Amino acid sequence: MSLPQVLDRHLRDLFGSGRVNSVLGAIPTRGPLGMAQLARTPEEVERFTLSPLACPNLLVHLTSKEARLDPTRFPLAVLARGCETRMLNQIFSEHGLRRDQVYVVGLAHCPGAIDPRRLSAQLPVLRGFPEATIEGEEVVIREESGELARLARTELVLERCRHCQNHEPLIDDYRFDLVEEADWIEPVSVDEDPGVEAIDAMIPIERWAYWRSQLERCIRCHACRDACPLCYCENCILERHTPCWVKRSVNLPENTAYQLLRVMHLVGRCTACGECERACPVDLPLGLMMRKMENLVREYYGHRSGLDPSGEHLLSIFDPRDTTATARLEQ
Amino acid sequence: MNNRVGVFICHCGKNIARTVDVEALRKEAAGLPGVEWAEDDMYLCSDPGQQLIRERIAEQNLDAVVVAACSPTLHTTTFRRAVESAGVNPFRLEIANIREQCSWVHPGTAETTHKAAALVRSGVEKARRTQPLEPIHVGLQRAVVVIGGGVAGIQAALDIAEAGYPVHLVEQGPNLGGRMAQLSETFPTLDCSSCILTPKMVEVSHHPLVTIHTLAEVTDVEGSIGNFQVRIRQQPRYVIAEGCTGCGDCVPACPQVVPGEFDRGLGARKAIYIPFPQAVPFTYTLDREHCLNQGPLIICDRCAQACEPRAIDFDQQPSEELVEAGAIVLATGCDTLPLSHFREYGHDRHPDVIDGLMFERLLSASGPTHGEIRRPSDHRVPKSIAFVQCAGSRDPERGKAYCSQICCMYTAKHALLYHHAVPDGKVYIFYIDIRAGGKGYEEFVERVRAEDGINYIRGKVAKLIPKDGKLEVWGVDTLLGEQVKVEVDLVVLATALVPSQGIQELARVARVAIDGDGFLSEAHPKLRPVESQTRGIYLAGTAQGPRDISATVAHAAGAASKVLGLFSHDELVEEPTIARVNEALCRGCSFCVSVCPYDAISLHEGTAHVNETLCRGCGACTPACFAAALGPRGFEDDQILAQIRALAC
Amino acid sequence: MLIGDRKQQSYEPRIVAFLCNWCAYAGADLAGTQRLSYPPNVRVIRLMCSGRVDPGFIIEAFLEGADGVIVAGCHPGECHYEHGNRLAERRMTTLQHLLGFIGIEQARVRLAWVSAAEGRKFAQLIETTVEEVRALGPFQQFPRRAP
Amino acid sequence: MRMLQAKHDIPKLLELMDQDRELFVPVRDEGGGRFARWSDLDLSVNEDIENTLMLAGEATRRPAKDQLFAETATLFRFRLEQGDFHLEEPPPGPSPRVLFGVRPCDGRGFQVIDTLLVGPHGGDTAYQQAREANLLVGVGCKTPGPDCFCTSVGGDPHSSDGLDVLLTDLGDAFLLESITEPGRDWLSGLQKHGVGFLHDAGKRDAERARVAQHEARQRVPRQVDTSRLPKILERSFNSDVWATVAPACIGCGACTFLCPTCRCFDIQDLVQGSRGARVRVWDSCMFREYTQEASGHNPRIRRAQRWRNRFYDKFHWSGDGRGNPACVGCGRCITHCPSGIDLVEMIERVTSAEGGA
Amino acid sequence: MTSLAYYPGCSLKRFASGCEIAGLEAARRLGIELVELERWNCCGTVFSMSSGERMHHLGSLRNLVRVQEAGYPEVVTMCAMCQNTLRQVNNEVRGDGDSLAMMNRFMDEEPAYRGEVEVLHYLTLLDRLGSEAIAARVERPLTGLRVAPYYGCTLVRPPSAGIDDPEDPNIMERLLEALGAKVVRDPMRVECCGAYMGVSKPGTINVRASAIHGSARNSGAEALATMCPLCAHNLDAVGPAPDEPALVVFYFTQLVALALGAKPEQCLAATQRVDPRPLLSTKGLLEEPQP
Repeated sequence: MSLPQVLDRHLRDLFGSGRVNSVLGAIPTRGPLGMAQLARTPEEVERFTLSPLACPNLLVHLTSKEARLDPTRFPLAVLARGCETRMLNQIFSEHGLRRDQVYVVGLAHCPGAIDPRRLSAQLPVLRGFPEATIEGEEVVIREESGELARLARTELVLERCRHCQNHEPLIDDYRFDLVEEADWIEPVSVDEDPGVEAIDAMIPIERWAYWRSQLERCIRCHACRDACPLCYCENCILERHTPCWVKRSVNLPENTAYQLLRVMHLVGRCTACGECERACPVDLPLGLMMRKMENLVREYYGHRSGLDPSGEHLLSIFDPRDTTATARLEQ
Repeated sequence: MNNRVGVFICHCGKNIARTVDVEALRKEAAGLPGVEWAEDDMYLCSDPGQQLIRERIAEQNLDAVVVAACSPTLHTTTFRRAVESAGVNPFRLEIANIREQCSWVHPGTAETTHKAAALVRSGVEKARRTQPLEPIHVGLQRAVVVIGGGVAGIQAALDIAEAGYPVHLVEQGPNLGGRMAQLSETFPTLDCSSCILTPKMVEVSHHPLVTIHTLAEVTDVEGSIGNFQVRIRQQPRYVIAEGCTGCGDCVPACPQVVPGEFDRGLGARKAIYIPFPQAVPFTYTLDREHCLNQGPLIICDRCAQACEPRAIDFDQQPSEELVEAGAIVLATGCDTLPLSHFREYGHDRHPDVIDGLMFERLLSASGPTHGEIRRPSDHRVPKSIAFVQCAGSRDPERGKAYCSQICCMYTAKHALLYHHAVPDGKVYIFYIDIRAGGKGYEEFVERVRAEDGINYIRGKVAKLIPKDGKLEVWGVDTLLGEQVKVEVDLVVLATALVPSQGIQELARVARVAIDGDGFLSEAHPKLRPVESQTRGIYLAGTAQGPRDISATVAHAAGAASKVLGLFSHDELVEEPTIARVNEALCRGCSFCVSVCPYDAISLHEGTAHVNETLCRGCGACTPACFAAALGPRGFEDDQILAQIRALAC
Repeated sequence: MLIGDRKQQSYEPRIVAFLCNWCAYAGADLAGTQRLSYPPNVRVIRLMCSGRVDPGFIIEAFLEGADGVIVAGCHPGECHYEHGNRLAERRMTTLQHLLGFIGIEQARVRLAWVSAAEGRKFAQLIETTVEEVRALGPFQQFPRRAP
Repeated sequence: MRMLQAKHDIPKLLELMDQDRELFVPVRDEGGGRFARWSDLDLSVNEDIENTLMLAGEATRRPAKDQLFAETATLFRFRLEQGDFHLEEPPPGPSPRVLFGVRPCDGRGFQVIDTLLVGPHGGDTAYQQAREANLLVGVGCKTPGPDCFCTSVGGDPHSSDGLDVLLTDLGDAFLLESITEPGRDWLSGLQKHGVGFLHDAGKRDAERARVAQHEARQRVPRQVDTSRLPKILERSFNSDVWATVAPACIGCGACTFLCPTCRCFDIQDLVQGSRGARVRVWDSCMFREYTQEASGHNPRIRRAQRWRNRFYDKFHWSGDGRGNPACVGCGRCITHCPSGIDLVEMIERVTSAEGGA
Repeated sequence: MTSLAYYPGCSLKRFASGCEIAGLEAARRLGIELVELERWNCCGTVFSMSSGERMHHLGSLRNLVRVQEAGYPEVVTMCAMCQNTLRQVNNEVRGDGDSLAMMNRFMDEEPAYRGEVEVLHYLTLLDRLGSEAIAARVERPLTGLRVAPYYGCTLVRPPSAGIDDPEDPNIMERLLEALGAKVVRDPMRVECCGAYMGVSKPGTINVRASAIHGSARNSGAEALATMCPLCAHNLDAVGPAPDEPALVVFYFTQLVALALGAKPEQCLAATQRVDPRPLLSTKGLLEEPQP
């Protein structure tokens, strides 16, 4: 299950050449989620895996307070798929990190990452960390005793993989093909987003009824905020006392304010990676709001975050042709 | 938090009291958390009213004041002074507008008093969270850089130097004078242009506080109002200024003949030259571009031989100088639309089709024809001239949309001067409207119109057809409603005024705004015509838009007065309600840097830093900062949130 | 008065307005000097520029019992600070769509341009907004209950 | 005292329970299930009760704890009038309630919480009142969840610790057994009114229950030896085993907010105008802000330190007062950790790394 | 040999046949085969453009459909008026989907026009080849022949359908220099030749022609060169008043063919009133080109 030979040797050389102090990757865990791990020595590299089952949230560990308290981990090599390089671009454009602090190992020809929840929903009997490969439009799960299951790719992959626009890394210092060039077939990415469209189709009262039932369930454990690689403020306003934007009590008004403020602070920055939704212990559909805002920002302002490492922030600039809000109101 | 707030409610005679129950308001205010004292008075803005506030502050030991009265735009300064004199920081005053936005616009119902109470509550909540703020004092460099050595630059430089402040006058050309030096006479008085300009040029060149930099350009401007660092790049003159006596022996010795830019290409000059006899500084200039000696190779040194004081130095090098200045005046003047722009008039291919400025050179005694009006093609005195007005002006499709203001007047002057020189000469002036708005202007045009031989024909010229040595002018007379074909010896186009060469680059360097037509844009078209939108940078003369000489001088004097106003204090006092960064929270994401309209915020070692002189306190950076690490003092997040809570319930 | 109580009694919409000091606030003052009249439901907060309005303020206003919010600044191109109003436009548009997505009627947040000379337009803005918000009914979605 | 209740008549039984005491039952929702008021539910007649009320399979993702130790509890209200301060009388205590469908691990969770919030050295009045007012009717785990390891920490799928009554699933019916005095009184009260569908249970039913309980015990998926942990932890505070979680943990509060035994809280004053209330809200030792000192120093600023602190609190410092660790082995923090950190794996790793001596 | 669709237009088949013959010959010598459309109809002439009535523009549209049918991306035409009309109609329908749909519906018997055809005037085609390529193929340079190009109106106006700058066109000047001729830049080259005025006020054509000839003569020209049959008719067939001298009026294609070495009779159609032979012979341009 460990890394392919070529990649394994390359990572070890990075240590040898002193190019990096640590490598951030994923190791298999008992359940099909995998765990982020920081290899500080070449030996630890062999614990990493590229299995589509082990795609935990890596980038959050680049900008977290933990990373700022442990500068010795930089320069750091990170195994990054296309969507993750898009998030890296956004982090660089916000100076969350300097480009030279990160050695990007671009994982090209990315067939997608498997969503553990969708997998266990489809295959409840699954135990341990089986060997899984994505071949074309199918996911093949194998155990020692042979093939366990062959399931449809679009049913199992993460939400972001279903709309993936970047199967190839946008930036990389070293490129490694997850799928051999020969048998690489570009997976089908769908544009339509049934979740968001369903809500768009509702009338305001229905929409609020839906969101009310969701936001009431929030337990304010901050997992969505702490899972986001772009939420790295020193003293987040959602926890700040003076001034107090969100009160501590856990009820519908404060939960709604918490999520609205969090989303508004990510407009134009969020790359809809879906880690907030994945982290939520009570399964709130946070991805819907993030994808809605990402579509809106692309449709109204032609802005796609994370495509250019020195891109401008959406809400820091304006375009003379912006007339959406006022024009609608002025007629 | 200030917990000894004093609330003072004004009756404003009957203006507030008529619809707001002031007593109920006072009672409710007294009960608000943090309020120590609440009182109402007939006229708070009156002296007794002010006195009342001062006494209560002392008596009740108040630490913040809320005045519920008229709009803050009226008496903020008065109340701030009163509060300050009683020992409370002027920025701990908050005004609740319960007149213009409450008593005057709502009926006398309980809801109106309830709204007034909410506004007072909001004022109190903000007052409780105000910080003592001191105006920011910034050192001031009392020196000026004036860019542009025309009449505007000279006037500004003189006015500022007269007031005792050093001026650096930077001129791109070899000598001062600008456009005005190229003119023969000026309307409406027909004064000889150089006769009225030369004394000013001499005065500015001898003024002890004015340093003149000719053949010089400003290449970089850093810093902000009060503390600009201006980099001036001096091009080599190849003539040692101190040595040159202006004898001119070098000119006949020079073999190289070149078309003279000063004479707009009508006359020729040598490679070593002086543009016009009254030039200041009166030093010759060697134009190495056209000199036989190219680069370091010296093959001809005839001028050096002929120069008795040995003032010619072929290997002079460009030099740079960094000047500290508190203010900058842009007086870069204007140019005319090039003849090549007019395809229907045969481009610039026909020698006898010239523009107004070239005609001025023909009229000028120091011009190529020594004041005799002669046609450029065959040097004969033209027996008939056609003047074409609005050439490129008032022509949005193919030229400039605006009116260049001065052409009607200088064309009338040209016609009159030509009439004096060639009494039997025929003049046709093709115009669409005559604009003569200045003092004595209309009278001047009437006088010209009355001269025989000068025909004002109302209509635009369609085409100029060269026909056996003459030019056939195809025009129309809209008053008679018929086409007109006139054969003339010379055609003068009154071409549009446009900003001078290089203004784009200078504006970028000085970070000043440019309007759609390329002129420098003023802070406010009606009320602040001499200031640019960048603080500390002022505009003088036609660089800001077409105007005649008298308006240019007035405009330049205006710019100078603004500078003197700035320099009248020994330091800059800035409003303290500007942005302040909490370094501990700043993540260095630079969202605020790109949002600031004044480039006042920059990153130093990954943390945002606000330039206190540039920041105007608009607060656009605060919402852009997701870490909520900066905000304008006086409009901080906690104050506004408290106001919202006070108002919404 | 408890938020809850106010809602049950005859419903008078409560509108919080963020006005920019140079244009909208001056326009409001002009409406006063012209002695125009408009409904008292609007409570004004003066900011130096509409670019200062943080989307969080709008959310806070709804939390604290407002039924509608107005953000008014200078006409595009006339902003005292060059482009504060253009920034407000993007922030308010994105916020309106986010609120709309979770079920808050977009008409509850109103962005408008009022110059210092448009007293009458300011009065009309208040009237139309109050009527629109009254039609939408009280803000029930997520007001903070009295502690 | 033992009673028998056919599964298909469960709704009638629940309706009966709801008569004198307010009934709360587990309800499946998009977030893995939580406890809700029975009268709020509108169950359709042919509803699959066992699935909706989560009587089989996994426990509710949000433990029963939040019914007694509320996420936000108002301690008292105050008002400022004309400058002086009025304390409003505290809100009345909770009315008597029945918490039906509590899993044994949640039940044992309450015992752990009791050691701190109830008892001799003071306590939390809000919790104490709730604890007394709530009668806990547990239901045994027929099929424990994927990460359950209650048997390794002194628990059992059918443990009766902390419960008043325990139901055991016999396949077609439930055996109700009273455990505590209040449980017995409540059950006999039910018996009087439950004529027709609540029958006395015989010895054979008890025997079938023992067999079902034994089978359930075999189905607990994960085992780990926690007996030597207290000893091991005494010397492994500075071990570098804790560093293994640092790269993965994102410092959120998911594990603590789902844990049936976490009982840390914060006190806040919510003020609005001149009215206000003091509220007790859940807090988490995994939050950085939890140990943030006014001086700016934070003794546990690193995530490994915070994770270690939680581990020590569960397996060393506190317990259920009966010699068992403070962790009841419900597996929620393993299944729902966003970073995939596995408590059982960590126990094994700590034991192997430091257990050697 | 590249081949392009060619739309002759009515005049080139009758009155202005000289222009076509010379044009086709010159094109052939430049390696371009102009394939005439099997079916084509009158372009409606500039006259039809005077009214906004779309139905009058069907003539041109049918021609464009013919080109589309033949599968050519471009169609070349020599007559100034044809290119003007075809271009104006083409621009019009491309810019306005509704009117194109309406006209297509009206011509239900024709396939719908998709708007992808480009209309190319002969001079633009030569200009696209470039002066060097043409100069390389010149066998009989027109040295010494002083020619004043005359554009008239329809070649350059309106700007949307013109082939060069309406005030200061230079395309014929460039080509003439490539052919070795002495170019005369006459200022009257974009003034109107009187067009159809000869029908309602016969005298005007003589007035216009004498002005144009006079101005060209004044500028030192010996001959005029035009590409519009109507201008050629007015300037040559009608020409200035009988007592005034008249210059030779060539079709520009004739000069091109002559320079490229075509036989004189191919370049000098019979319809020219002022016989060009004397002028050409004085310039030695009637002999066979020396190799």
